[in-house]
Amino acid sequence: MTILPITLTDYLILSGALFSIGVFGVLTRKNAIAVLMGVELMLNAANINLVAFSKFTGPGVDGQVFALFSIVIAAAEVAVALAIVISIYRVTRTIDLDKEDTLKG
Amino acid sequence: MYPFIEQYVWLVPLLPLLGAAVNLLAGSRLPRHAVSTIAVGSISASFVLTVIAYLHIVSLPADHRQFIDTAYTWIGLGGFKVGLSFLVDPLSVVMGMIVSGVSSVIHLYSVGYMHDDRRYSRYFGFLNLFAFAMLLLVLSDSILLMFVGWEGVGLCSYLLIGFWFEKIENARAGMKAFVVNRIGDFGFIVGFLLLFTAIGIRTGTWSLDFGAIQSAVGLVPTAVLTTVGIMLFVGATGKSAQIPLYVWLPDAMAGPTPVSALIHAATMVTAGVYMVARMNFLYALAPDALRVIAIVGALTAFFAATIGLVQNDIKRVLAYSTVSQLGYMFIGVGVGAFSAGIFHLMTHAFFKALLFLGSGSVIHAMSGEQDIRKMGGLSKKLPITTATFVIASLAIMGVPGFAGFFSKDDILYNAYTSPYGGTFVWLLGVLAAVLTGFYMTRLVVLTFYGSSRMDPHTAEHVHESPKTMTIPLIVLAILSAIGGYIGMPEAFGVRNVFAGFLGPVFASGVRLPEGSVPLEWALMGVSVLAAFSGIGLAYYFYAVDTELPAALAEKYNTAFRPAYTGMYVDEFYSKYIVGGVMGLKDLLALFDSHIIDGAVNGTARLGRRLSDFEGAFDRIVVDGAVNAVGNGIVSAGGVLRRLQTGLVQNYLIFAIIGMAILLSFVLL
Amino acid sequence: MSMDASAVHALFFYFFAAMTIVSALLVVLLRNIVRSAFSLFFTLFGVAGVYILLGADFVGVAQVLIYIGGVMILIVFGVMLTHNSYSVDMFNRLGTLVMGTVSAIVTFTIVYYSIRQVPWLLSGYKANVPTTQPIGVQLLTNYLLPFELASVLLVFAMVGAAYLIRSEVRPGKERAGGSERKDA
Amino acid sequence: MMQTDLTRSLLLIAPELIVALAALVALTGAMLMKRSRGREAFYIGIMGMLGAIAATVILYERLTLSTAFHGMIAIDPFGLFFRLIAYVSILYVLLMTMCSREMKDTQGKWELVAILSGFGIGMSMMASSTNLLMIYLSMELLSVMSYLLVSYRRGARRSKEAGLKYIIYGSIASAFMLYGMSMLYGIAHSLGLSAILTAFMDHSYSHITVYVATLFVLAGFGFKIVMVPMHMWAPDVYEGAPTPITTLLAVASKAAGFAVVLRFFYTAYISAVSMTNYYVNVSPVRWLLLIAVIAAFTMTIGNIVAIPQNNIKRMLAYSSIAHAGYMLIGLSVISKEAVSAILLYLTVYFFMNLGAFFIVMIVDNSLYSEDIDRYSGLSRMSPGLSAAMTVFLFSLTGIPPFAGFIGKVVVFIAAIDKGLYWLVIVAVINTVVSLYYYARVIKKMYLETPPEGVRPIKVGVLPALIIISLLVPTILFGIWWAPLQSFAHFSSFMY
Repeated sequence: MTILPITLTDYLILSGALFSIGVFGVLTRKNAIAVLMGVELMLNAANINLVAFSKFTGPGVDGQVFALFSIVIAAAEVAVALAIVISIYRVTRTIDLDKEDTLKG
Repeated sequence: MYPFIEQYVWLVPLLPLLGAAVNLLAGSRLPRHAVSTIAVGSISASFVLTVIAYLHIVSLPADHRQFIDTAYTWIGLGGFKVGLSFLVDPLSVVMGMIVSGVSSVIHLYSVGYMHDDRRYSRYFGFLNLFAFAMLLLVLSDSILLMFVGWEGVGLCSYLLIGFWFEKIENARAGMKAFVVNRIGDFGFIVGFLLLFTAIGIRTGTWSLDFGAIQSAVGLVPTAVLTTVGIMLFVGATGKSAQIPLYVWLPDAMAGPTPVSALIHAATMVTAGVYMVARMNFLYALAPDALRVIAIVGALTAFFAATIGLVQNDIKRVLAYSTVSQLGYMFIGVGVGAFSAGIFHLMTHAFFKALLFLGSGSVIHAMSGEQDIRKMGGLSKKLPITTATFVIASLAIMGVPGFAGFFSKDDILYNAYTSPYGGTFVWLLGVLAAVLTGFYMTRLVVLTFYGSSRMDPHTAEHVHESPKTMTIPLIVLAILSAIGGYIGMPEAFGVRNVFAGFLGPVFASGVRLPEGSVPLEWALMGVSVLAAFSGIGLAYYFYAVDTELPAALAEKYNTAFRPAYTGMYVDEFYSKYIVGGVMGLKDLLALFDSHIIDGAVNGTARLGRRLSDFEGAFDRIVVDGAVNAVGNGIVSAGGVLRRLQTGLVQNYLIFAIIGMAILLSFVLL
Repeated sequence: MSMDASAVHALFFYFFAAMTIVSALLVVLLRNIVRSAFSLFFTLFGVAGVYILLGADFVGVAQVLIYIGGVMILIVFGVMLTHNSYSVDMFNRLGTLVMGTVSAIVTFTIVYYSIRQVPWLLSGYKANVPTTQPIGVQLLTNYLLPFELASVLLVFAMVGAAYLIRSEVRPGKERAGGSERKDA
Repeated sequence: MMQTDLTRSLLLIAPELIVALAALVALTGAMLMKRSRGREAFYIGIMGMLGAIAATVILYERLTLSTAFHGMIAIDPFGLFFRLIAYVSILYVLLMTMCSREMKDTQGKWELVAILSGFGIGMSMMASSTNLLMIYLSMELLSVMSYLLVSYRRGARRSKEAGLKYIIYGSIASAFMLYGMSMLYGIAHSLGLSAILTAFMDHSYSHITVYVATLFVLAGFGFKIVMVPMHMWAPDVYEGAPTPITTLLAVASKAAGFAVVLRFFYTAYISAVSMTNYYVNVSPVRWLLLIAVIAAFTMTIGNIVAIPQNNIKRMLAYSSIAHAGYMLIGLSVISKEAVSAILLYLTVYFFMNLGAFFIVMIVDNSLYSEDIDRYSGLSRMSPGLSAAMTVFLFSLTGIPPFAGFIGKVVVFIAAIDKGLYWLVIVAVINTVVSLYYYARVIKKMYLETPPEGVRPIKVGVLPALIIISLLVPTILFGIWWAPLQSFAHFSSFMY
């Protein structure tokens, strides 16, 4: 058995799979924090793409820089999201997304 | 002469608008004389400006008698143009003078007539608004702006007909006018939108200016033009009270009499005729539409006259006569004799305004009584009213020498000779002339001559009207007497000044065959004969042998009570002529009672606010929108709303599904 | 590059890929949120490994420092602070579960096809060189404005987040006031 | 050389620097001042915004087309237009917040000013970005600030729920966008938008890939402009957020979305035929058709679901979805006129929508309700408010002579000009449908009797002035809109 060299496509498929798992997570999890973890998976998938393209195509490190920024922003986003989750938890004593449905129609 | 007017045409409609604004907003705080001064002053100033425009135009060479005053370009995007521009050419200047002139006279008359009314300032505000809308309609340079005026007169007529809305019938009449006009306007909208798209697609010019339409109309296929022409004419049947949409006009008598005069003479009902004349270049390419117009006009002229025979309300007689005379105008424009139609429009404006104002004077004197069976012998007490009324009657009946003679004759001659007319149209016109002679004579004799049938209490109070009312009568009487001489037929060996003046406007219109003088004399003879036979018959029945109708009636039906002399003729006619012959009228009545009244009732469920504007808004806009949108959309809203579950993950699922659908849609 | 090196590279790739995917699946499937959070820890490590494989050493380090050092701590704190959420059912009702699965499969199919369709223009194999310096230079030249913008974002996000979770106001007072008809 | 370039670049973002300065002052205030005092914060915010507006106007005057910060942002009329919109709308939101009952007992006024400033910087950078990274970054800045603002009312259940939904939906949308951007980076080998155009012209890529990348990116943009199918968050969030913030989302956030989507497509997907005013789509995908279909769905769904609504903020939320649909018509054809039509529509929409939301807030201040039913007989409680509301609603419907009509006309004409008749017909039918729910409010205000015992609503001087300042353009631009058109036309120029 020979091991085929790893190409760009392999990285892309890895990222696609990770992204889809993230999609599954954000759509099906009931717990708000679990949903946020799903988002992190999706963002990581995109970052893999960026770094892989940066490696295999074109000059420069643009993709890596983008990934770097994306990591930083994800951190900020998570901080804000958790702040919101905690503040809603104080009001309703739950972070169950199924209970957050008073606004509808 | 006066070239400055080329930049100031916009003042003509603006002045009455300003007058209306002042009177409606602040009028209740102003003294009455200030209100009337503003109202009469603004419309008179418009009249003066129109006359100046006329003088300016006349001083130009005949082929260059036209200018466009673009006051403001509202939308100008590429080929799409909408703005406030005013077209002054012989046609619009004549119409402008008729509208502003007759309106001025009626405004003046109203000062006396409405003197004691509670809502004096509101009345004058509406009256000014009415004049503004009509002047806008007449002077506009595009169908779109014309449509604004078109809707404006509809709205004002609604406001004014229902002016005394405390009485439920008045409010209903206003509503009816509104609804019927909406039906017509729908046709109008469809017509001009069709034209707009047809031209826009072919030329890339999205404009509704008359100039642009005229230059592009040749590219549009005839079938489209015919449809457009007929749809526009549907709008005209609403505004100008033609079969089958005439039903609102007789009911519109509910408004104050000067308003009736305004509607019947100067504004509103002439709009349809003017519109057809203005679009002459389009109709020239749609001969089938012209034939439809001529036939509808002829039928209307005849049938309305027969209905007029048996009316006992002085204003209703005049109302049906207006419908009938409008039929004449449509015969004129329908057979392609546009200037003849406009000519009749003008003379009719004079004598019909006079007739209404005269009847107003009578009603004023009779303390509100409108039934001619309860009048008689008024000539001694109301000498000026009687004299002017008789002059107007002679004019409308087409007695030679008076204004109506020349214009009616012009139309009938053209109806006979034009390729779009023919014997049928002509014959209906002549028969209508006989009937006109009859019912007008009947009206005059029963109202002013013979013995008084008034109740004594009313008789004591009969008096001639104040000067603000009689002066307008005299002015209009003079015009009714001599106004026709500017359009004398060429058979008299003179040039037709009126037709010559309007000629360039209709230059691209319909080619009519050359006239033959002997034929013209012969046809003229026939129509004179027709008028006099009607007059003679009526005179015999109602003045000479007043017993004869009674005897006739007795012979056919002894159950008639011999209440008033001459009334048997009415019974006779209603039984054997009107009732018997005219199944069509029943059909129209059916239309009236079922469709129109149904529509009125349907939209007018709540009686309380029937007449004030908010109520109308509620019903027409809101309920109308509900019905138009349909319950389907509303329930679709309910269904889609249920998808909005409040769960954010469901929203995400919908977004992903939606994107997948979009993707498959564009990839397939 | 020798065949061996390629094979080693491939083996490392499969190792990190497996680690990433398996732990990611655990993240979205485990019922206990604390365990989910620890699975995420492994996923992020796996991704960092992939970065290193791709020669992005600086990004890999940043991943470890920021994600694992910052984000993960935050998440764990979040889990702790909303302590009774252990007991919350982790999964939605069945319908959502099915639709979520379908959506995920559809997404993967779409992404997979679009990856396979493109003739990606490759610029040849680039040797792995240290990237810290070029990235640093880039950040202070070409990417100066994004750098500043990111710092603005971080500052304001922290200020806002701090405001939201500060609880100096007596909660009862604010909840009682106003017209919150829908307040529970 | 390097240094002068930096100085020049910094001058070109002077408005943002002024706003950042104001934000810093506000943050210092947050640390030093007593929490109960907050009015000063608004004054600082207002001064900052006025300064930024002045700086933007000066930039407009001395405009030389250029890029700044190594091609990260473009300095052009298009960008400046949206920077202006950003600061003017934040100015209005600050004023609104000062008048708002809901926000009165909220403590963090200093932080609020700082966060609004951040929003402004994000929006202005979004409109100017010519680089994928910049777009992502500035959009995230705007989004994160929006999440914070929506959930700003402490203890208020609705505000929190809205914030949670918003951040979950938003972060997922931006994850999709990031994924799409990474694919575009793979195609273009560079993050600059113009590189994508070059890549499309030089190589042929599979249209499936480009479609997927475009759709993913569009998911992020569409989330901001509230287009179908990424629209469902909007009604919930609009309803739950404090009214001034709802206004900010409906007006500024949407404008920012349009700015970025226009810039994105016109720089990366569309090329001007040289020496002409004619544009062509050079990408391998027929995205124009895609947008046209989306536009039709967006306006239809927005209008239809608006009909059964009982909460006026929710109704206006659906109406704003519908308006996004009308504006998307301008995006589904490519021409200079279409861009300027969208800009004109946005300006007009700014005034009328802000006005409508402002009146909703004033009414809520007095009646403690956002139910449409509570508007019964409003004309008797406050004739002025009802009249102004009527004007705004008629304008939103698109009835002449109000500005909303002009907005619709220019967009429709841009579409007709390119032969997109079916979409215009759909839009016209939609306009008719929309009359129903707008007229319902007017009907309530004028035709129905108020409940017993209502007192007249008093409107203070500041709110009255704000309403007038919105009312005047709504009417004036309906009648005299040539200057607006030439402004929009000028602003449609992208570097």
